[in-house]
Amino acid sequence: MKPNLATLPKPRLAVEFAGLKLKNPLMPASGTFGYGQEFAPYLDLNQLGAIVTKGLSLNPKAGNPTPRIAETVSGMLNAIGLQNVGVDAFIREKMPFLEQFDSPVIVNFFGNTQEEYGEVAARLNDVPGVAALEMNISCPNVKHGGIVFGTDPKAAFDVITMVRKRLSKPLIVKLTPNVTDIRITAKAAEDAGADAISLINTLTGMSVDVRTRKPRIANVIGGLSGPGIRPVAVRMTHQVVQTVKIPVIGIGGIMRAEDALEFLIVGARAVQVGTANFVDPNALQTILTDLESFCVEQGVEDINDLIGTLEL
Amino acid sequence: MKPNLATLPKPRLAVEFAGLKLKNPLMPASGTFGYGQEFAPYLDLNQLGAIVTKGLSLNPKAGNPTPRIAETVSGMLNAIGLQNVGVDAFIREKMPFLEQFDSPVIVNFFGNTQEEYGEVAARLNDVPGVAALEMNISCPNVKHGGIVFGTDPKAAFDVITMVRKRLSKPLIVKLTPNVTDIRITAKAAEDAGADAISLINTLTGMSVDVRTRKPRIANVIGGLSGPGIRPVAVRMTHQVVQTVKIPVIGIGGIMRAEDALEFLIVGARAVQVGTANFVDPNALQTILTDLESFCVEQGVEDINDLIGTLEL
Amino acid sequence: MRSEEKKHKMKNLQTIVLSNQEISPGYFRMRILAPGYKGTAHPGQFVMFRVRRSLPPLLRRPFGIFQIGSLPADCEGMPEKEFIELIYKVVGSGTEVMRELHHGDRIELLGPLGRGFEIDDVAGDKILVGGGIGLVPLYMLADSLADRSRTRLLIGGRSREDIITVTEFERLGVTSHVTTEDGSLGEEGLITRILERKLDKYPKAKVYSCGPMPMLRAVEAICSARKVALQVSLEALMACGVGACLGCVVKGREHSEQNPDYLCTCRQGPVFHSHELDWDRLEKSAEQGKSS
Amino acid sequence: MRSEEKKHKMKNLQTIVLSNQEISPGYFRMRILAPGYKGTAHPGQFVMFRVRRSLPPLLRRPFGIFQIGSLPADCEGMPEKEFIELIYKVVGSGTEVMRELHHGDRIELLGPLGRGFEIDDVAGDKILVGGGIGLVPLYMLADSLADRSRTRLLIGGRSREDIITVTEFERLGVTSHVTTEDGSLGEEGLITRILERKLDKYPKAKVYSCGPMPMLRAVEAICSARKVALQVSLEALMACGVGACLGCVVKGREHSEQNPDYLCTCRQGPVFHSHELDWDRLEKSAEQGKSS
Ligand SMILES: Cc1cc2nc3c(=O)[nH]c(=O)nc-3n(C[C@H](O)[C@H](O)[C@H](O)COP(=O)(O)OP(=O)(O)OC[C@H]3O[C@@H](n4cnc5c(N)ncnc54)[C@H](O)[C@@H]3O)c2cc1C
Ligand SMILES: Cc1cc2nc3c(=O)[nH]c(=O)nc-3n(C[C@H](O)[C@H](O)[C@H](O)COP(=O)(O)OP(=O)(O)OC[C@H]3O[C@@H](n4cnc5c(N)ncnc54)[C@H](O)[C@@H]3O)c2cc1C
Ligand SMILES: Cc1cc2nc3c(=O)[nH]c(=O)nc-3n(C[C@H](O)[C@H](O)[C@H](O)COP(=O)(O)O)c2cc1C
Ligand SMILES: Cc1cc2nc3c(=O)[nH]c(=O)nc-3n(C[C@H](O)[C@H](O)[C@H](O)COP(=O)(O)O)c2cc1C
Ligand code: FES
Ligand code: FES
Repeated sequence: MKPNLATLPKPRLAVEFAGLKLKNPLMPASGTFGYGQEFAPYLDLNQLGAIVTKGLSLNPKAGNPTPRIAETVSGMLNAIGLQNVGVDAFIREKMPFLEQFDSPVIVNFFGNTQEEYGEVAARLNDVPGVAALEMNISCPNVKHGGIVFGTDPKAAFDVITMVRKRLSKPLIVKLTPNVTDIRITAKAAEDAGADAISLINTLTGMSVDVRTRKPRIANVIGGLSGPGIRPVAVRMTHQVVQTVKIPVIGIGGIMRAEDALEFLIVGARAVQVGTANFVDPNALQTILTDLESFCVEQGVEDINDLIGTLEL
Repeated sequence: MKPNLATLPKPRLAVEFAGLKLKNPLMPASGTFGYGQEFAPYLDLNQLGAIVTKGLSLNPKAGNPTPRIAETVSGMLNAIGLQNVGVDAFIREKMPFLEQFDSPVIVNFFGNTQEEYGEVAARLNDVPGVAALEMNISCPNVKHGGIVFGTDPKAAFDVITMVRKRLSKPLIVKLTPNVTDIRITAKAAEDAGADAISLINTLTGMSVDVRTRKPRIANVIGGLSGPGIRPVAVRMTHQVVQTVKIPVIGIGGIMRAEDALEFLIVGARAVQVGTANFVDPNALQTILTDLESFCVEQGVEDINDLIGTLEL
Repeated sequence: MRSEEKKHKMKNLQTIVLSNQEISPGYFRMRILAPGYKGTAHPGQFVMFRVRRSLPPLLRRPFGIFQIGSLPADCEGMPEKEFIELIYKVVGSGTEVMRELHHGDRIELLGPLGRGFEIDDVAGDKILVGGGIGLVPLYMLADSLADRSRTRLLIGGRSREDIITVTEFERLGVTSHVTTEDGSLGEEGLITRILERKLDKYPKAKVYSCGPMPMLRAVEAICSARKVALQVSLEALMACGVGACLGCVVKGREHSEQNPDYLCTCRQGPVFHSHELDWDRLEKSAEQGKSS
Repeated sequence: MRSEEKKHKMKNLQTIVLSNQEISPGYFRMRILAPGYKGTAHPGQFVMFRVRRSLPPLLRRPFGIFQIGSLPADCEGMPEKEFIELIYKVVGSGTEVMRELHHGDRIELLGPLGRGFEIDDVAGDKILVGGGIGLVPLYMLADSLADRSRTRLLIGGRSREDIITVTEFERLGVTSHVTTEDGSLGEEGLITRILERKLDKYPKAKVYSCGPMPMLRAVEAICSARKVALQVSLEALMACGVGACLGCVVKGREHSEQNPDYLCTCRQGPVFHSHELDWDRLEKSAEQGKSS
């Protein structure tokens, strides 16, 4: 006989890491939740473990030409090109809205040079209501032939070190999966002073319209996200958890509570939900409810008792 | 009005590369078609562009414990562990069957040391009926801390050079996608004397049963294949075609004729179909028929006129 | 008056298909149980449609709302059954799955979404120009106009199969003019020829248009040459429908690299005043998105 | 006589569901139009089942054939409608999709596959031991035996809902014995107790078994202690069903790292003589594959 779930005590879902206190381990992934406001009609932002913003750069960025998105089998390609309002407009126009909520606000940012990274971090450092920064290192380093910072451990170490110097708030470094050995970049991030690591960003991919013989997105190559990539994300999260001492946030293809649990079980302290928000703007709410039910059903009183319990 | 497809002349589908003449650009991917015999009840092996065997090693290999496979969203993980009968038993017991067909036989092989690779190649070099070898470099180099040959361009170059010395038949080198820059390995393979490149092998992935908290395959980490990974495979094929002069064979998530066409349009001379054979043992036959119809419908008289016609 | 964002929490509506019929080869009309749409959805708004959870396609597909209505309740005392109707053309994987749906099948709807048509004088001369399936959002628009005898529907298509639901417009009191490229119904040729004729006659008319980009481009050229007010409903590839993915953007009139002025089709649109858009660059990028 | 591989090209059968009914909570019985199965499929063989192309799950799912039959033709002169029946328990994503199928839905079948039961004396004493859904392949087996008064069906399950189709076995003339772990039907306890009792009485009986691994393990221990011939039908995770993926292997009696003796459940099985298998290592790896 199944226990009557309603009468059992609610499980504790709060998690803590890098000085952040989250009501639960669920947050949106950057770039899939706008600046929070877009989702306010659909869910209560106070229910989220944290709010993660679209990636910000020093100056406003126009992004790529269209088409920018294409559906693939159980996934999607995007090449939005990091369109954003720029850090100053964000602070001025978007933060007042986000400050209303008691969920911590994590601001995602990027740059195309070390200096840009440093400068954006410095400007966000003094903004009240910003709980932590998430640094996207999947960007080309325009001063070094456009090699993506996150694919070169030395460049990653240097740029993170530079940001660390200008930032006193907690720093989460978000890794790109397009590398031979994710443990090396993770270690570089830890050594450079990151407080936490989040992964994965999108896998680079491409798709062709076989009738027009054109790439299905204008930028030719885009980032692959969605449930099809989850096994790669779980594998990398597992590897990174085994490698670094700092906390890890799992991202990649989470659509349901059971998907989030895969990451928690391999040792992620929290997870981010990306593409699922597009499929259903209530996704985070549904995952939260189901996560709670799962804990009750499995007799998990505190979600922390479940984190890192992979049986090998 | 649609043209009456039946009355139009059949398109020419034959392709040639690396000295191989294929009736059409379709062949099975290694490890998904057994030694050919398993599929003989389902399709006419003479209709295939080529037959590609399960990977062979010097000695018979037991493979991994079970569970070895797990379905993921639009894909599957496998950690078969390269179970095979060994090169000598293959020559003795499997080649006589394969020799009956006029489709070229491509024998996939691997080793755990440079010497093993060289020795398997040498033994296959004199076997009549073997049209070419496909060298799987996604294997750990046991003499160098288990680093996968294909993720270290220097190790890849060395082992391919060694094999090249002992082989006069055409050599196809099959690349692993688990690298930062696939163009570097592709170039190393070309420089070491490969006649062609095939890609991609599986992406490494992992999946967890959230109720038992155990990995869903005994080996913990496995290889991800199937339609979900196709965008990654198309992107890498595109990149490699732009980088090397030798012909390229595209692999990864091909389920339908349109999927095969993505690879051909970006410039692959031929394609391999893997996981689709499990879903439907008639898959290659269906894809062939549909490829023909596509050519007729699009007015393509010769498939070679379509290869590499991506419009950028 | 434009549709306002609702203040209460919007939910993804889990509902069922009431009927799904092929009304012309390749064109389907689907009626969906949709409590809450009546009185809240504005002409030109759309929904994001999803077949049952766990089935492909992954992303929802956007469809204009053709009409809103209600059926008598199943039994006394129960509320009447509100529904919406979509009309869709089967063009790819998503619509292929939709065509197989039957009465009772479970689906999900997000909406009503976006900005609909702005109607400042409900009674003046109006010309509605639709191309093929582009006629969908024009029906609720026509229905919302006060003096429909002053409303003309111009509808063009490739062939007679592409001309749908015209009689329903006529039942509203609207006069319709049909052209087909192959001459199989109405006048042979493009609908823009009729538009010019009508504007000669009603030079103060307001124009509302929805259809393929080349048609919209031609309509815009005609209207801007005559300084006639034009609103267009655009299509774009959409992932989210709520302004978050930035996949559906079009360039605004003031757009430049330094001062990006992108507009989200899903949120600032799908209906735009033609002067809000950068028509030179609109056509090019839209064509890249379409397969032949 | 074992089922022989057929010489003509085997095709993936694209066919339709005739009916799909819940026969006990969580257990469904599906009848599928299957021309060509009658007379070719042997007891213990299975099919690889796929819901319509493009729908998940990606891989086919293996199911034993419960029964083969035929219906009268729809009209005179037409061939009779051959069908097969599956009985399945809803346990995960694939069977969740299957439960939603209706009459007329299109599906695909590959089969009949694998080696069925070997029956060297159709008339001797036979004991069929089934656990839960493991009873499926035993029905065709019972039906193929000559003297069914000498056939006993022992069937165990957790609770009364897990005991299905027993009356159909009895209609064949088979005597049945039921146990449930909670005592809600038949004797309370495990079916192996009955097996020992029956073997005391019929020490020369041949045993055929299918069910969860712990049950098979216990049956094997009993039979090997008494030197009674046992055939078991195994389950394994399968991708291809035709011997190509090597996902479904079990270790043979002679297996070692140096001399691997793996057997494919799909091709050398699913029915094995118990002496072909390495029972010590079978249980461990099989349990890894099952979630709780
Ligand atoms: C606001 C809005 C309202 C719409 N209203 C209707 C409507 O009432 N009736 C109708 O039939 N269609 C309408 N469309 C178009 C409809 O969304 C697409 O036809 C549908 O998404 C195609 O899905 P698919 O999976 O069948 O095709 P896919 O396999 O995704 O693509 C097939 C073809 O359709 C094109 N396409 C895909 N998505 C879109 C899209 N969002 N907009 C335009 N083209 C697309 C692709 O570029 C491709 O050429 C509307 C689109 C928008 C943005
Ligand atoms: C030869 C053979 C005959 C079978 N006959 C029947 C039958 O007649 N009736 C019936 O209900 N079931 C039968 N099974 C088991 C059936 O194949 C699985 O229950 C089914 O594949 C589960 O699919 P799913 O997508 O619902 O579950 P999944 O989501 O794939 O998995 C749910 C659970 O089922 C287990 N499972 C998945 N696949 C298999 C498998 N191939 N074998 C055993 N366990 C599996 C998983 O480990 C997991 O614990 C048979 C299996 C084999 C190998
Ligand atoms: C449309 C889109 C935009 C994205 N923008 C950003 C971004 O601005 N910064 C960032 O770090 N990641 C960005 N990402 C990556 C996601 O945050 C996430 O890492 C990735 O999509 C994998 O998660 P998912 O499979 O749950 O979507 C974006 C992803 C998508 C799909
Ligand atoms: C079960 C299985 C076994 C495989 N065995 C081999 C192998 O022995 N040698 C090899 O080079 N690749 C092997 N592969 C990789 C495939 O050949 C192919 O590169 C990969 O599966 C991607 O193609 P797909 O998505 O079409 O399956 C195997 C793949 C699978 C799924
Ligand atoms: S569809 Fe996502 S922003 Fe418009
Ligand atoms: S299921 Fe593939 S070898 Fe048995």
